[in-house]
Amino acid sequence: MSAALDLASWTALAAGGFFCLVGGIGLLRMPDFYTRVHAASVAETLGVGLMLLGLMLQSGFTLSTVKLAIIGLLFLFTSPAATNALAKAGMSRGIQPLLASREHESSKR
Amino acid sequence: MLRTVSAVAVMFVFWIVLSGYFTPFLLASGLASSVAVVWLARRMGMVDAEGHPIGLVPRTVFYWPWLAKEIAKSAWDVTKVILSPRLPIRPALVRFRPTQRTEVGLATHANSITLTPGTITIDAGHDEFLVHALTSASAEGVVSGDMDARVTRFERGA
Amino acid sequence: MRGYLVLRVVAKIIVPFMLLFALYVQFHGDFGPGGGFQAGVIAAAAIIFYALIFGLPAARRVVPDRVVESGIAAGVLVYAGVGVAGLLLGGNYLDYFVLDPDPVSGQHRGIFWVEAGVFITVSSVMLKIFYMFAGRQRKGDDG
Amino acid sequence: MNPETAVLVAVSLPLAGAALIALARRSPDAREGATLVTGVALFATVASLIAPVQAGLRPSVALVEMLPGMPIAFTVEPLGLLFALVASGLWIVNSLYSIGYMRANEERNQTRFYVCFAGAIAATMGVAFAANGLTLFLFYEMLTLVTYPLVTHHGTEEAKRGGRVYLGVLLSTSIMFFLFALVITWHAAGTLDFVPGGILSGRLGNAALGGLLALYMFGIGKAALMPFHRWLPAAMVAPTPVSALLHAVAVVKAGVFTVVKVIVYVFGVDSIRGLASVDWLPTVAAFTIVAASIVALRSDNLKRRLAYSTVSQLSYVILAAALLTPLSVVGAALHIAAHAFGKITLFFAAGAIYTAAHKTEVSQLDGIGRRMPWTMGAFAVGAVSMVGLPPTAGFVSKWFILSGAYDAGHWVAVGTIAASTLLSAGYLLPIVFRAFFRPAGDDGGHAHGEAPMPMVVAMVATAAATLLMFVFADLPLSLARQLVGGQA
Amino acid sequence: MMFAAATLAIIVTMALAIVRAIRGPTVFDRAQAGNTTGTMAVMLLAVIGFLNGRPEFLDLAIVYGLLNLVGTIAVLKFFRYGDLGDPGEGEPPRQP
Amino acid sequence: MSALDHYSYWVTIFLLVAGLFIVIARGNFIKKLIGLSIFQTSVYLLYIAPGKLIGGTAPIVGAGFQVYSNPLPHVLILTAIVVGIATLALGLALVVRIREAYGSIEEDEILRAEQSAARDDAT
Amino acid sequence: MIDGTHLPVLQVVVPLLCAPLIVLVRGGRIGWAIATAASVFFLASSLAILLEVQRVGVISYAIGSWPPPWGIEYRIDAANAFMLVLLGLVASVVAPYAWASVRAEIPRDNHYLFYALYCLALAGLGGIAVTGDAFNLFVFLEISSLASYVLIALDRDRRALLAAYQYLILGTIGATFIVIGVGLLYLMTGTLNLADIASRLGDVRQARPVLAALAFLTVGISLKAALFPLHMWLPGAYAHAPSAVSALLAATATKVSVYVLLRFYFSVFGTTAVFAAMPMGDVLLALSIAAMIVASAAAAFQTDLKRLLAYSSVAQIGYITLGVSFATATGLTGGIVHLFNHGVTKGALFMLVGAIAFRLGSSRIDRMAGLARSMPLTCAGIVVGGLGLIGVPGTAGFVSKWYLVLAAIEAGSWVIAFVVVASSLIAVAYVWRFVEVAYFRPPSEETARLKEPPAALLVPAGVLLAASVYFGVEPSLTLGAAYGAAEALLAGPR
Ligand code: NA
Ligand code: NA
Repeated sequence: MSAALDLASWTALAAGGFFCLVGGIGLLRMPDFYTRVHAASVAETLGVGLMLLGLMLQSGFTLSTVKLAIIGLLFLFTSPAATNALAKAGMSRGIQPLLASREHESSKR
Repeated sequence: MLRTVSAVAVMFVFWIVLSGYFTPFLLASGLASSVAVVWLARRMGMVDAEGHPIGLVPRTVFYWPWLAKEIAKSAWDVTKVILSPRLPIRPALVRFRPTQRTEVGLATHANSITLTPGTITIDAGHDEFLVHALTSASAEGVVSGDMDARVTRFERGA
Repeated sequence: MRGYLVLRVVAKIIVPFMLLFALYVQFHGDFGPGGGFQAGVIAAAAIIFYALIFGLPAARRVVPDRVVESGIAAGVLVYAGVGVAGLLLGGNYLDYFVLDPDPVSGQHRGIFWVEAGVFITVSSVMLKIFYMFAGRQRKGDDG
Repeated sequence: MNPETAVLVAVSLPLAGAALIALARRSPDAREGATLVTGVALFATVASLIAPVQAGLRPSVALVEMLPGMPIAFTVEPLGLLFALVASGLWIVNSLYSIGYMRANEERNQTRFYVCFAGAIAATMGVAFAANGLTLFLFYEMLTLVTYPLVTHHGTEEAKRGGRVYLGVLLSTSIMFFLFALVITWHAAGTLDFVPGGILSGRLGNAALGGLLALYMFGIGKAALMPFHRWLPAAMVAPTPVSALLHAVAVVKAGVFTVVKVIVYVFGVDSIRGLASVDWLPTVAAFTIVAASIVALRSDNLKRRLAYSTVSQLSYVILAAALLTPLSVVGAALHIAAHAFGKITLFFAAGAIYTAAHKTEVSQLDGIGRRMPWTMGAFAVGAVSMVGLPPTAGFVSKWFILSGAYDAGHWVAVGTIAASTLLSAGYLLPIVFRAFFRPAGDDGGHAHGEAPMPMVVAMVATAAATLLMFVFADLPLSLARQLVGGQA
Repeated sequence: MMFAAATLAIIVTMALAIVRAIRGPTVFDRAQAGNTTGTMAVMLLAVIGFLNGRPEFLDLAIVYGLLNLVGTIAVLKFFRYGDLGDPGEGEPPRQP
Repeated sequence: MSALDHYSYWVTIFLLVAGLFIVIARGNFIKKLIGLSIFQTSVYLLYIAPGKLIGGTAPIVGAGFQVYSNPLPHVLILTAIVVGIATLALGLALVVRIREAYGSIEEDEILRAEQSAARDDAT
Repeated sequence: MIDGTHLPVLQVVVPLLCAPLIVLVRGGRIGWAIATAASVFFLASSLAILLEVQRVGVISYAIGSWPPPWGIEYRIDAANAFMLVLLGLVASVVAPYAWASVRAEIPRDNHYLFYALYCLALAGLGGIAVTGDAFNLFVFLEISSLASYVLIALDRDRRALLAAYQYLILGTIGATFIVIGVGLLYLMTGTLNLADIASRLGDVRQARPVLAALAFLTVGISLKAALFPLHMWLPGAYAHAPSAVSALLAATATKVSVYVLLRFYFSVFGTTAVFAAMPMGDVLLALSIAAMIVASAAAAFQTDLKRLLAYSSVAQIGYITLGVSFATATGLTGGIVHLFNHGVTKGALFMLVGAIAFRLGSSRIDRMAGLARSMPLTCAGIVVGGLGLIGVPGTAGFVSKWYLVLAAIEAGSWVIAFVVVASSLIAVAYVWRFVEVAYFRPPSEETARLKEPPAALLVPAGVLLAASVYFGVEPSLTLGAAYGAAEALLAGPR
């Protein structure tokens, strides 16, 4: 039973690591501020989430797992809030995003 | 008043989850701390529907898994974009009108958009959201209003 | 930054948890990395976070200047008071053994109150520094 | 009053007097009265010590310990008593003279003058009766500081410049050399007490002794050994009574007194006699005598001439002491008294001439003898004493010094004394001749008579003292002889 | 072994973020890079805590996470508004 | 133990020299304070690095651990950090007051203001 | 409980507790009362400790009852007992002086801050003097320094801010050097208790880290003690600080730092390591002579009386370290007694200049023309103080100079003995500057209408001035204590 768990946690950790790297690479490759934020969000969501999952699987039902969950919850709330604040501040400071075409008008009401 | 009691309860649970040591002294101090924190939160005007949306907690059980799936899917898409040599991005700004009424609902919606890679909420208001999309696909995703409906259901429990 | 709806909502949710976490750190000084200094800083950070988002005047209404300044002084008095208590109970200054018939719980009691004093002082000092520097711009504009 | 309390009274009385004078500043008469009364009382106190000292007693009293093993202590020994007698006696006369001079010339802040004067006398008593080097140094420095306001009495720019040289030379020599010598002596001998026969015998090598002697001689700036004599002529900016104090009553006297005291009680006459490393002193003293006399000869200003005359006469005492023979040491002690009486008379005369005739240059003194017979008469007596001719005190002391030099076979000294006698005659006697035997030059029709009465009385008294000391030489002689243990 | 891989990934990501922080033209790029670095630091603490078998490190991770958020918002506010105390528009919080 | 093993000392030296250099070379008062803080942090590593026992875990009692690093340097440096903050806070407060009084926080400008003020006094 | 055993810690705790108390109370008048009471207690307790030390030799007090070398030990021997008395005497005189001086020089709503920081500075300085733990020493050093920086900056004059800033930078560099030195010592010996370090140094005394520690400590402490050429912060700090602060700091802060140098040199490293193996003796000697000559000369050219006294302080610190550099009983006694004598004399002088500034509104010398007419008492006081700096017999300065010259002669260096006496002449020059202006210039219309400063300022200054004369005429108390301190230090590490 524990072997399966270990395997699962290894894969989660590895995947998490991979997505973190992807995010990092994205940070450098993306042309402007807003696109870079997207890259970072990959790392901060999947990268972090999977790694936390991997660690939680490792520690089983103990105090550490709970704390890891708390870290997860923390990121769940704060990471998007920070990203939003960053983007909003950037926009209000006048940083223009690179746009491919006209804005999509919302077709709905 | 009920909200205050529930707030204290949540705080105390958080304390216990953190603590790991259940000596009488620590439990007592945990309770005392919870009461103190709630008292201070009340002074800050935080113990209200927005600050302590206890009602929404049960429905998170349904909403969060869906959100996780969405995040995984869009994260994979963005990963493909980042890793492809051509960097096929078509950034676009999308404005649309959200259907949520409460601020917590709006905030959840905004965060959900930001959390799903490919889209970030730049400005969130009662009558309009401004979203920056990385690709045209993610732009359509937003416009489709699929997430908007789910969040509203999460918000009102209809 | 009250206009930032997302920040406002998230802040209203996590600030209480930050404060509770600070008190958790305060009380678990014996069992892990914790104690007065760190707890004081986290608590102050929570209030500062609140001030950043809801504005300094709002924060000043929650924790007025006078409370902060007396906190600085009170904390030191508590810390030094523990020492004097040890003195009055027949030990040397800052002697925790005499604070309780059982020396070990005497140690606990002593370090607890010392850390409490440190918590009050450190959080008050951090807040006072923030109030002064953040408030300065405001005074600068009006002055 | 037993001798011990007499010593304490001698030192503290002038201070009490100074306080009294300060209190009585409202009415000049009460103030002057206080000065005179204090002066007389002081002289009586000091005189009361003559009998015990002549009987061989050495009354001494110790106060607080300034440094471990070195209390502020007083011991009355013959040399000290002689100096104290001269100083306290002349204070009375000088006060009398000052009253006349200060009022005649309407001098400002006279209260400060009398207070500082009394302070200076207190310091002089302290120096005279000091039992150890430290107490002596304490009062020696006090004397410098308390006389400073007197020297700069007029407060003019010129007075300030004179004061700066006065303080500069005296303080730097005392701090740099005198204090340094005292510390070395304390290090070598372990004590600074004045012990007949000296405390350094066998404690230092010859060369070190020579060097230490140099530190002392040049350190005691008040003895005006060249090249540290510049302060004396610079102090001429002071009013005449102060010059009298400086030259005759206290300051220079303290200088040469300390020189003799150091040679007798620190080095010990017998222990350094014949040492090659100390024989430089007589030569320097001799040089000072001659050089100062030449400068005096060429200065037309009367007070400047008298100042350089003092510089040369002081070196007489140093030369005498440096000869290290019993006779010359006695001569040195006597010359302290003799010079005091003679020089104070000359200064009183100069002051009187200035007050009455507003003349300061020697060339202006033609025929003044007829207008101011008493003044010039006293001047003549003083002059004769300076030259060292009978029947004045100067002759007595010079006789002992000359015979001492003869005993020591120190021909350079003998020659110097002879030459200086001629030189002093050269710069003093022509003044007397010019005053009486030259027709009065045109005084610009400014008729003037004698100087005010108190000044004349003072001058006559000191002139008389100069003559009396020749006649009744046995009192000073008895004290001086005790100094060398009756060997002379 | 896998822990080491994860740690390496975190460190490399952090390095990439720091490069962005240095190169990032605007201040907001730097703030964003700072936020990502902070997040990676939290993960680093969590993983190393596990590597050495010390769960207490997780408390540090939580603290670091909190302070990172406060720090980022403070930097944002300073460079956007120049004054940390300014309440900005919108009605004040209802305080009883 | 080659030179490389003492990397913590090299870091200490670098921070110390860098800090002092900034304090001396920079005229801006804020930069001087930053230099001063860097200089103060050089001490932290000097104390804590030698305190680390190879194989010793963090100096907090934990189940199953016998070998701990030395806790004393940590306690000392916590105090040194607090002293550092206090100095920095006070320094910044002074700089704010200096800027109000002189209108500048550049050393040469302030010295110029002082010299001209001194000249006015003299005339 | 209230028998003498707890006095060593109460020396520090009482003023330490008063500081937050005053902040809580926020009252200028009450603050003054508390500060004065704390200072008087400090003096009384220090005298009791001095007597106890003279009876017992060494007092050891374990904080928190943790026995040394584990716990922090307050260890008082003749040396630091004497320092405590100096601190107590100066503090309990400057506190009453501050009443009127602070009201004139510091804005009203900062008065309570002044008194709180006054207590903090006193607690810090007391802590330095009392503690036997190296790191605890650093903490108290910083407490007193931080309090001093703020005290200096409280003055209305904007230049006080610059002076405080410069002092902060240099003071912190000094403190950090000290903590590096202590760190190296801790590395080599594994303990922070000074006595324990000394005993454990044993054969590593010549090891390179220990010598490095000696170097760091020397530079750091010299910066704090403003030993020439590391004195640049002092003139500005003392000239622009409020008068009460200048008086307190001039008489205590640098003196306590010199004590710290003595403690490390003699009780920790030991005379052989410091003076035989390393050339510290010659280094100190050279710096002291430079200080005596250059700083005195600089003082003579100052146009502001406070700045003149500040440069004089730098020179007088040179005299103290000169005595130390001989590392002999006489030299140390001379140095330590001058530490006390100069502290008392310079404290009085700064208070008197503060009194003049109280009436005149400035301490510039050329605005004091003919001041002696309108302020005879104050000017006389300054002259007496000046004579004390020169070292004229009858003042405490003479006693110190006597021992320093004697020490030089005993050490066989006649030239240095001569330099000591000669350099005290330069003191005549800078004292003369005041005398000439105050006594010889006709009073300007500004000085003519002034009257004597209030008794509240003159009486405290008078007390210290009387002390500087009394200990010049009857120095058995100070010399006894100084000799005891010298012996305790020369006993070296056990
Ligand atoms: Na997103
Ligand atoms: Na702690």
